[in-house]
Amino acid sequence: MKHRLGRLMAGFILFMLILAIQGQCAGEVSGTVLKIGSPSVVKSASLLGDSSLGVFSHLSNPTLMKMAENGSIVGLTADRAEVSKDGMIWKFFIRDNFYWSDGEKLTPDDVMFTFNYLADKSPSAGWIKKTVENISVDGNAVVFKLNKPYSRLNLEFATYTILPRHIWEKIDKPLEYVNNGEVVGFGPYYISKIDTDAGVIYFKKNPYWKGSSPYFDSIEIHTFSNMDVLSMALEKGEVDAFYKYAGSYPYTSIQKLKDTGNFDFIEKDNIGLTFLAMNLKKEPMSDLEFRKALSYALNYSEILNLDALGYGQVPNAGFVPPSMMDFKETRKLQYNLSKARELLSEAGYKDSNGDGILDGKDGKAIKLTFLTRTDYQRPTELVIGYLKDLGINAEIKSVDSSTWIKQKDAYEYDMTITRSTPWGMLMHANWGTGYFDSTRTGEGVLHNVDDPAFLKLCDGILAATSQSELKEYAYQVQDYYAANLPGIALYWSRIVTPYNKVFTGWYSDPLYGIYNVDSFLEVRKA
Amino acid sequence: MSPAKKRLLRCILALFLIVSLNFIIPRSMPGDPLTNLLGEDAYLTEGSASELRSLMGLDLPLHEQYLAYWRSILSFDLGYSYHLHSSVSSLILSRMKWTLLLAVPSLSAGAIFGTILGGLAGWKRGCGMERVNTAFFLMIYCTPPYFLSLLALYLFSFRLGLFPLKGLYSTGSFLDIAHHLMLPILVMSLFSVSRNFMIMRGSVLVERRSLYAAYARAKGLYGNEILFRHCFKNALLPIITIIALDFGFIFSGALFIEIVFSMNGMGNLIYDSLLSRDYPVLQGSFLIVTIMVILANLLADLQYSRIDPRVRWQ
Amino acid sequence: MAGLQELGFFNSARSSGQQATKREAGTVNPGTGDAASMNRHERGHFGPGSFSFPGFLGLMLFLSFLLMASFSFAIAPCDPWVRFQPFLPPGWGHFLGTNDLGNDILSELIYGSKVSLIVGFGAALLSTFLGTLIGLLSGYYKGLVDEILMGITDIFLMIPQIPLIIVLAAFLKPSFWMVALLLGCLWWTSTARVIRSKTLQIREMSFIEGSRSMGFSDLHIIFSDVLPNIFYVILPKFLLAVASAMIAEASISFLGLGDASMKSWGMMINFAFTRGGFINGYWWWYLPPGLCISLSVLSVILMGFALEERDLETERIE
Amino acid sequence: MYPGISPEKHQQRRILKVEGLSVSFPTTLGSVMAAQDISFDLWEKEILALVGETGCGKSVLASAILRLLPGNAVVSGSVVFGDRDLLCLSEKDISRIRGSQISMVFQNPTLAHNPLIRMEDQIAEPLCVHRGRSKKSSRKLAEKVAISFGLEGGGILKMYPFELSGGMNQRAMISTSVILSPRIIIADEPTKGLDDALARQAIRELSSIKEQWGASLLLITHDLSMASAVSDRMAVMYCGQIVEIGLSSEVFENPLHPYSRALKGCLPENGYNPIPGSSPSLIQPPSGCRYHPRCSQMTALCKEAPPMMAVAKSSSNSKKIGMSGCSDDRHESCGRQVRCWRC
Amino acid sequence: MRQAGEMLALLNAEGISLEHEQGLIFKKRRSILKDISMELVEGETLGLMGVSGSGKTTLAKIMAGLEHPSSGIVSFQGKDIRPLSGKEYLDFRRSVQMIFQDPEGSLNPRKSIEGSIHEVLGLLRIPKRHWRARTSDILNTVGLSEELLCRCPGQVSGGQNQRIVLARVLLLNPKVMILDEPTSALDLSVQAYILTLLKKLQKERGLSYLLISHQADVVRFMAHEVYVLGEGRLKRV
Repeated sequence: MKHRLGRLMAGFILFMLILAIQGQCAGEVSGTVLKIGSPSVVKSASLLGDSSLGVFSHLSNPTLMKMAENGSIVGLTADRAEVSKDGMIWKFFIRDNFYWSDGEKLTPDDVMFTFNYLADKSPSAGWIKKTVENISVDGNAVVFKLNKPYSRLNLEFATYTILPRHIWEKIDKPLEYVNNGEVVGFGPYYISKIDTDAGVIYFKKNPYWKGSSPYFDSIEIHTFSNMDVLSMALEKGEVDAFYKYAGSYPYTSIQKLKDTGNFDFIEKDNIGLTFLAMNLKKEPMSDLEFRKALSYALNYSEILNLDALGYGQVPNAGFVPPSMMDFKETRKLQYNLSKARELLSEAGYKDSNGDGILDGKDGKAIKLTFLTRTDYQRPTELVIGYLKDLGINAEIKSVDSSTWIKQKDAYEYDMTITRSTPWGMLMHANWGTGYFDSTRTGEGVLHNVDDPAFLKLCDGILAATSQSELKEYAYQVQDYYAANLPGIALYWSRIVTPYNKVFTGWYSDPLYGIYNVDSFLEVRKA
Repeated sequence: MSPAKKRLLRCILALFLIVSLNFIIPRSMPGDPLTNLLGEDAYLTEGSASELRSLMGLDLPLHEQYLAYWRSILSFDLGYSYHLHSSVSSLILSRMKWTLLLAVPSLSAGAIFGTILGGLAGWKRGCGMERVNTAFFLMIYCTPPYFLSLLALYLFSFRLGLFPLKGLYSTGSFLDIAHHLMLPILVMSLFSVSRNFMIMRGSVLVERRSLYAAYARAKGLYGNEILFRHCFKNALLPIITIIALDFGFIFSGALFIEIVFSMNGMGNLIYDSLLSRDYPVLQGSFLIVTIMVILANLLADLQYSRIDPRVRWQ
Repeated sequence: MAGLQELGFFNSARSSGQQATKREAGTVNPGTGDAASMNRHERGHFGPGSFSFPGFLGLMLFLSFLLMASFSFAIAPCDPWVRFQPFLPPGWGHFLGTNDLGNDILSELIYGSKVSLIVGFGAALLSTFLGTLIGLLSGYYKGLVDEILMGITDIFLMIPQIPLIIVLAAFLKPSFWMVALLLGCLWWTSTARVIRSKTLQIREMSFIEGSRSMGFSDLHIIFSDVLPNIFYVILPKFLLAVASAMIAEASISFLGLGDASMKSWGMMINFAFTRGGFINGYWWWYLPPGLCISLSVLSVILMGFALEERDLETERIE
Repeated sequence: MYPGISPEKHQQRRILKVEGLSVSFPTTLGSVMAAQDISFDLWEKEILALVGETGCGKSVLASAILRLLPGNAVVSGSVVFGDRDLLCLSEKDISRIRGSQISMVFQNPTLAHNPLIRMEDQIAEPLCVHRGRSKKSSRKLAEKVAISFGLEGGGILKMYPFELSGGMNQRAMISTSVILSPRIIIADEPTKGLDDALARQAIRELSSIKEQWGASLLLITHDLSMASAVSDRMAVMYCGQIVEIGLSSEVFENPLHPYSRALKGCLPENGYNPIPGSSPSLIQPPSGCRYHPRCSQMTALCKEAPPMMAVAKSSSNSKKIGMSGCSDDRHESCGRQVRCWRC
Repeated sequence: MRQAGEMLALLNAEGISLEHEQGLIFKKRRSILKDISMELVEGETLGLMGVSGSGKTTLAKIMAGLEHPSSGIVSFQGKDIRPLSGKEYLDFRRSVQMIFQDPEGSLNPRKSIEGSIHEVLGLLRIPKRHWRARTSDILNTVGLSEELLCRCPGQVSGGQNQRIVLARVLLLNPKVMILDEPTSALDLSVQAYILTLLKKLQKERGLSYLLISHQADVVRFMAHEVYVLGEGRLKRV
């Protein structure tokens, strides 16, 4: 019996070894492939339903517009866009030389269909229904007639992929529509297969692509639910580059990659940022002097060093990072504990009983509730420490995201740390206003500012029709932030994207990073 | 009532309880039951929210909701995931096969090797080799499964490069799938072996003190003969039920292993829905896992009565 | 040393003493009672009787963890919340280096023992209390009470607990007290089963009938006659529950469902895992908490096994 | 009742010689002397009864012969079977002897059978193990043997031990022990836990073994009257020592050792006369004659340990049992020996 | 036959039957005892014989009020025992005691002998200062020395155990003792001792015994009247 057992085990181990060796041989694949590793896992092969797949599909189904390196919006599928003087009519001129991967030509009709379709069927595009009165085709242009001026329309259209009418008009519930096989697209590549079990999206060259020919026969997006494994895969050369929408390669793992000498990095300033938000409806956060003092109490460089390992810079009081359009240089935030204390005592916050804890205006010791989610534990820990140095006690209330949203919406907190994505900074009236405007609602939105001056600014931006007008408003918004501090940026981070040195020609745009059509047309093996 | 019938009744009751629990939890938790039922990532406008509310029957009295809930469960409708844009039951169906592919070989290997090695260890308590075995499996037993898988992944896949880093397959051929699954299966087998090992060892320690074992020795059986001719089967009896009950625990271990090895099975499904608070998926998965565990228990009972004549006799 | 003996570290010595004085020393040991083992016993390792070394090791390990948890403020080299330079490798200033925030890992480790032990023991105390109570009632009263209680136990046994805890923890506020409470409320079942079957056995012994016929109350019989006789079953069960609860706590923390305001081993691994400790090979960050979990669980299990084995030894006499 | 020793007895050979066998168990409280300096012979086709109270070490003795004691037992002396000392054999060699040459019948037959295996397979097991026969062919022989012990009909052999009564289990066990025609059968309290009627039945079967299967029987029991009814010779044990050994009829009718006499007095037919005091502990047994604290005829001499002494045969005795033809060697073991200074 | 009223019947059983029900839905009835009547008279011993499994022990437990019959009445001093409560119940509870077969299981193995005896003294609400005297007194009665007190049941012999059980029971001053195979697990010499002791106690205290045994010798030695239980029915011998 024991011998039999031994043999059984030996056989088991042998089988394993054979498999291991066999697997290594099978790893070699012919043809030129570019493999990109991403932590954004595609959970269902639903082009409109899955947000990760939505981003990845930008390669096969490019957007109407795109964001240029300087933050301005330029044409992609559309050659250019025109807006009428009153800002009510937008015209997008569609390029002539795009063909779907099944041979059909891309027409303005496809574009019109796409936005009508989305307005109808996608809840996240519900604003189209509210804003756009009608869409029509005028020669090679698609005309959007709005019911009120909307200056950000071209920006919005830098995020929606264009769908082939002849395929999608038959699909009634696009969110539930799952397609694991080919997805018809008109980009340089089209999706040939979505394999959620293997975690790979396969792209193939679009045979009808008329532009400059890309260098690779196929592109594979390998998704990893585990960041460490992705790092290992990069290091081992199993994937060639890293991509995460609005996210950087983990700062802690960069050095390791650098040490291998095989990688280069694209570093870009992030539009999104991590910030401290305050409940302005409650004492003492409603007191501007208190907020000002607080802004001096935070050790920004330490937060930057610990949370982002120094990949970024100490922010300005103006909140908006310099990578955004129409950035205005405002007061640099600085750590000055004595000044913070001074400001507090000037404002009347004193430690009357000498226990080291400051009293509020009501004479009672200040005790703040710091709402936090698991993702922000580290910065929260730090901020709590700074508050303590200042003589303010804060109690961590660690909650899951759902509770966070509920409590934030009910204003049941004193402070919290959250972050914005690039799109988050751009949405609504741009420059981060979407997070503070009290008239808005939504998941990550704090809606804590109901100052009429601020709300008026937002409305102004939305109705602005010229670039110079926008710039004027942008400066005003940033000045407002700097003066009123509704939120304090903790750091402006950089997005670091590593890629294997073997591949060159990457191009990164501010909105979607290296994942854009231009980039994939240029990347080649050195 | 015969024990078998009693057992069946209890299984049904357990099922009933779990289904009811699934009904109660989202409705009794603080907050909007709609959010609790749909998960918070569901993009909803006010209009569609109230529409959904009536669609899901949340405006009905509780008992009617409960009945409707049962009706949908019985038609295998576990709800809809607004997060993954798919019906929960089809999601689970597509994920379950991978989990089973991981769990079934591991659990079988765990049962076979665990009981044999554990039996030998219990039999030869104190002998050098068995001490090493026991210490080894005890250490595994004491290590959380996710930690074990992390170490294995780091060592075998990354440092030694023997196995792929993630996923279920790359080409999809049988050997390729096996190659991808080998390490997770190995880790999970180790985990399962260690649990069965400890139980079996204890069980054999009890059995070897029994009179029939002594009598077998007096009959002239030598060394391991007594174990394999006599004690093994008897020691296995309590194990069968324990393995079945342990199934839930080991299955949970599979969840952690899937998370670490990025396998698209139930574990990752549960973990993802946990992170995104996709409650319909969370509940549906929990329901299915429970059903599987209960089925395993029933199966164990059947097996038990096949082996133990005393049960049949009653 | 008497205390140790009571805990079963001199198990076979004590029992074989009883055994031989009482009746002709148990007829047989079917194991490997061959000449070799006979010789070994003649020489007698570990002093006069067979001394349970693993049990002793477990006790020592456990005591050191207990010490660590209760005097963490004195033992830890510094406050675990104080920040030094981050990502320091082990060295003289920080024996186990520092983590991503620059917290001293050794101090974190020492403070982290608290959560593990509190959750472990809290959950085990609750589950053992519930299990013992239910097992005793069900075994003693039999009949309908038994049917109902064991029915419930069976049902609870079949519910996969980790998933249930995950689901509940997802809905509830993460806090380690909650975890202990949840685990305690779910893990009484196996204890209840064992206690019940032992109670059934004890109950059939004549001294229980004798006590009943003398007019002692049921309460008196349960607590004075039954309970002391099953105590030796409760203790190892309790220790195993402690071990399981500790592993569960670590797993739940690892999933990010733990209590963020407390330092715990599972949390440490979680941070090491999510913040690059693993990929960078900062073994001093993830290995010590992992080992601590394993060792503390091991210590408890070793004690439990030592007790259980003593139980096995005594069972031959009874 | 058994008539003394028949004439053939002279040709009988000795098959087991136990000499100076001592068994002790080390404990923290001291060494437990379960058996001390036990010597006796077992002859071919003979029933030797070992009688003693609970805790006197008789079962330990039986287990010691087959080396079935727990690992911590310290055994000295010799048990010569054929030309080999069983105590010096390797575990593998002794296991070849167990069950085939020397087999054992346990007390509590219901528990001694594996509850999960059919009776027929358990009975046939020694055949499979020792003779390497297939299960199928050994079953046939098992059936034959079992039928000879009255286990027939109703598919009894296809049943499991728990389905059978204690008496049937006992018979199955006896069948198992004789199936390989062993030279010696050791029966350890075969009647314990059985009703009177069943006990009588079991005894009848056991005593038939001698005739039918030609084996010697070492019968261990606490029942004095049963022992005297069945056995050829009888040894009385007290506190780890044999205090008296001799032909059953002689020992029973005319016990010489005070303990044997007291034991006889306890029998119902003698009016339940209890022995004063209680059995001593085996850890620190009384010095000298171990019975002396309870002995009514104690003298100063009893403080010293008496050796086993042959009893000078009285003329009536020698005539009755025909001992005159005994060789010297034979004489010693056949003859009556008592461990008492006074005899 | 004895004349009615000549002697007081202490414990009476009338038409006792016991059926076991099996199955929850489809009930199967198994009759264990059928219409059993007997009476126990002061100072006498009633012997009950029967093969194993004949229901002797069940009958004994019914007589002691530890189990209840399906039908029939057990009465103590002329009163049905089932509805008894309060002082009457206490009186019955203490007057009818049982002694069991296995001497080792008859005492709590985790309690010292002293503890076991003191427990009974506590039950009787005897003041603590009397405990020592009462303990040595009762040990004397059963012929045990006081040095046993600190031991546990596992450390004394079967005969001693049985005597301790007897001592505990005697503390309650019972009138009836139900002896369920009191000696069958004991060695011959110990058996003899216990039986003689029981006889002596009966003489001194006027106890009535219901002696259950399968050993004809024992019953013959002890009993005034002998019954045999077979197939659920009682037959007088």
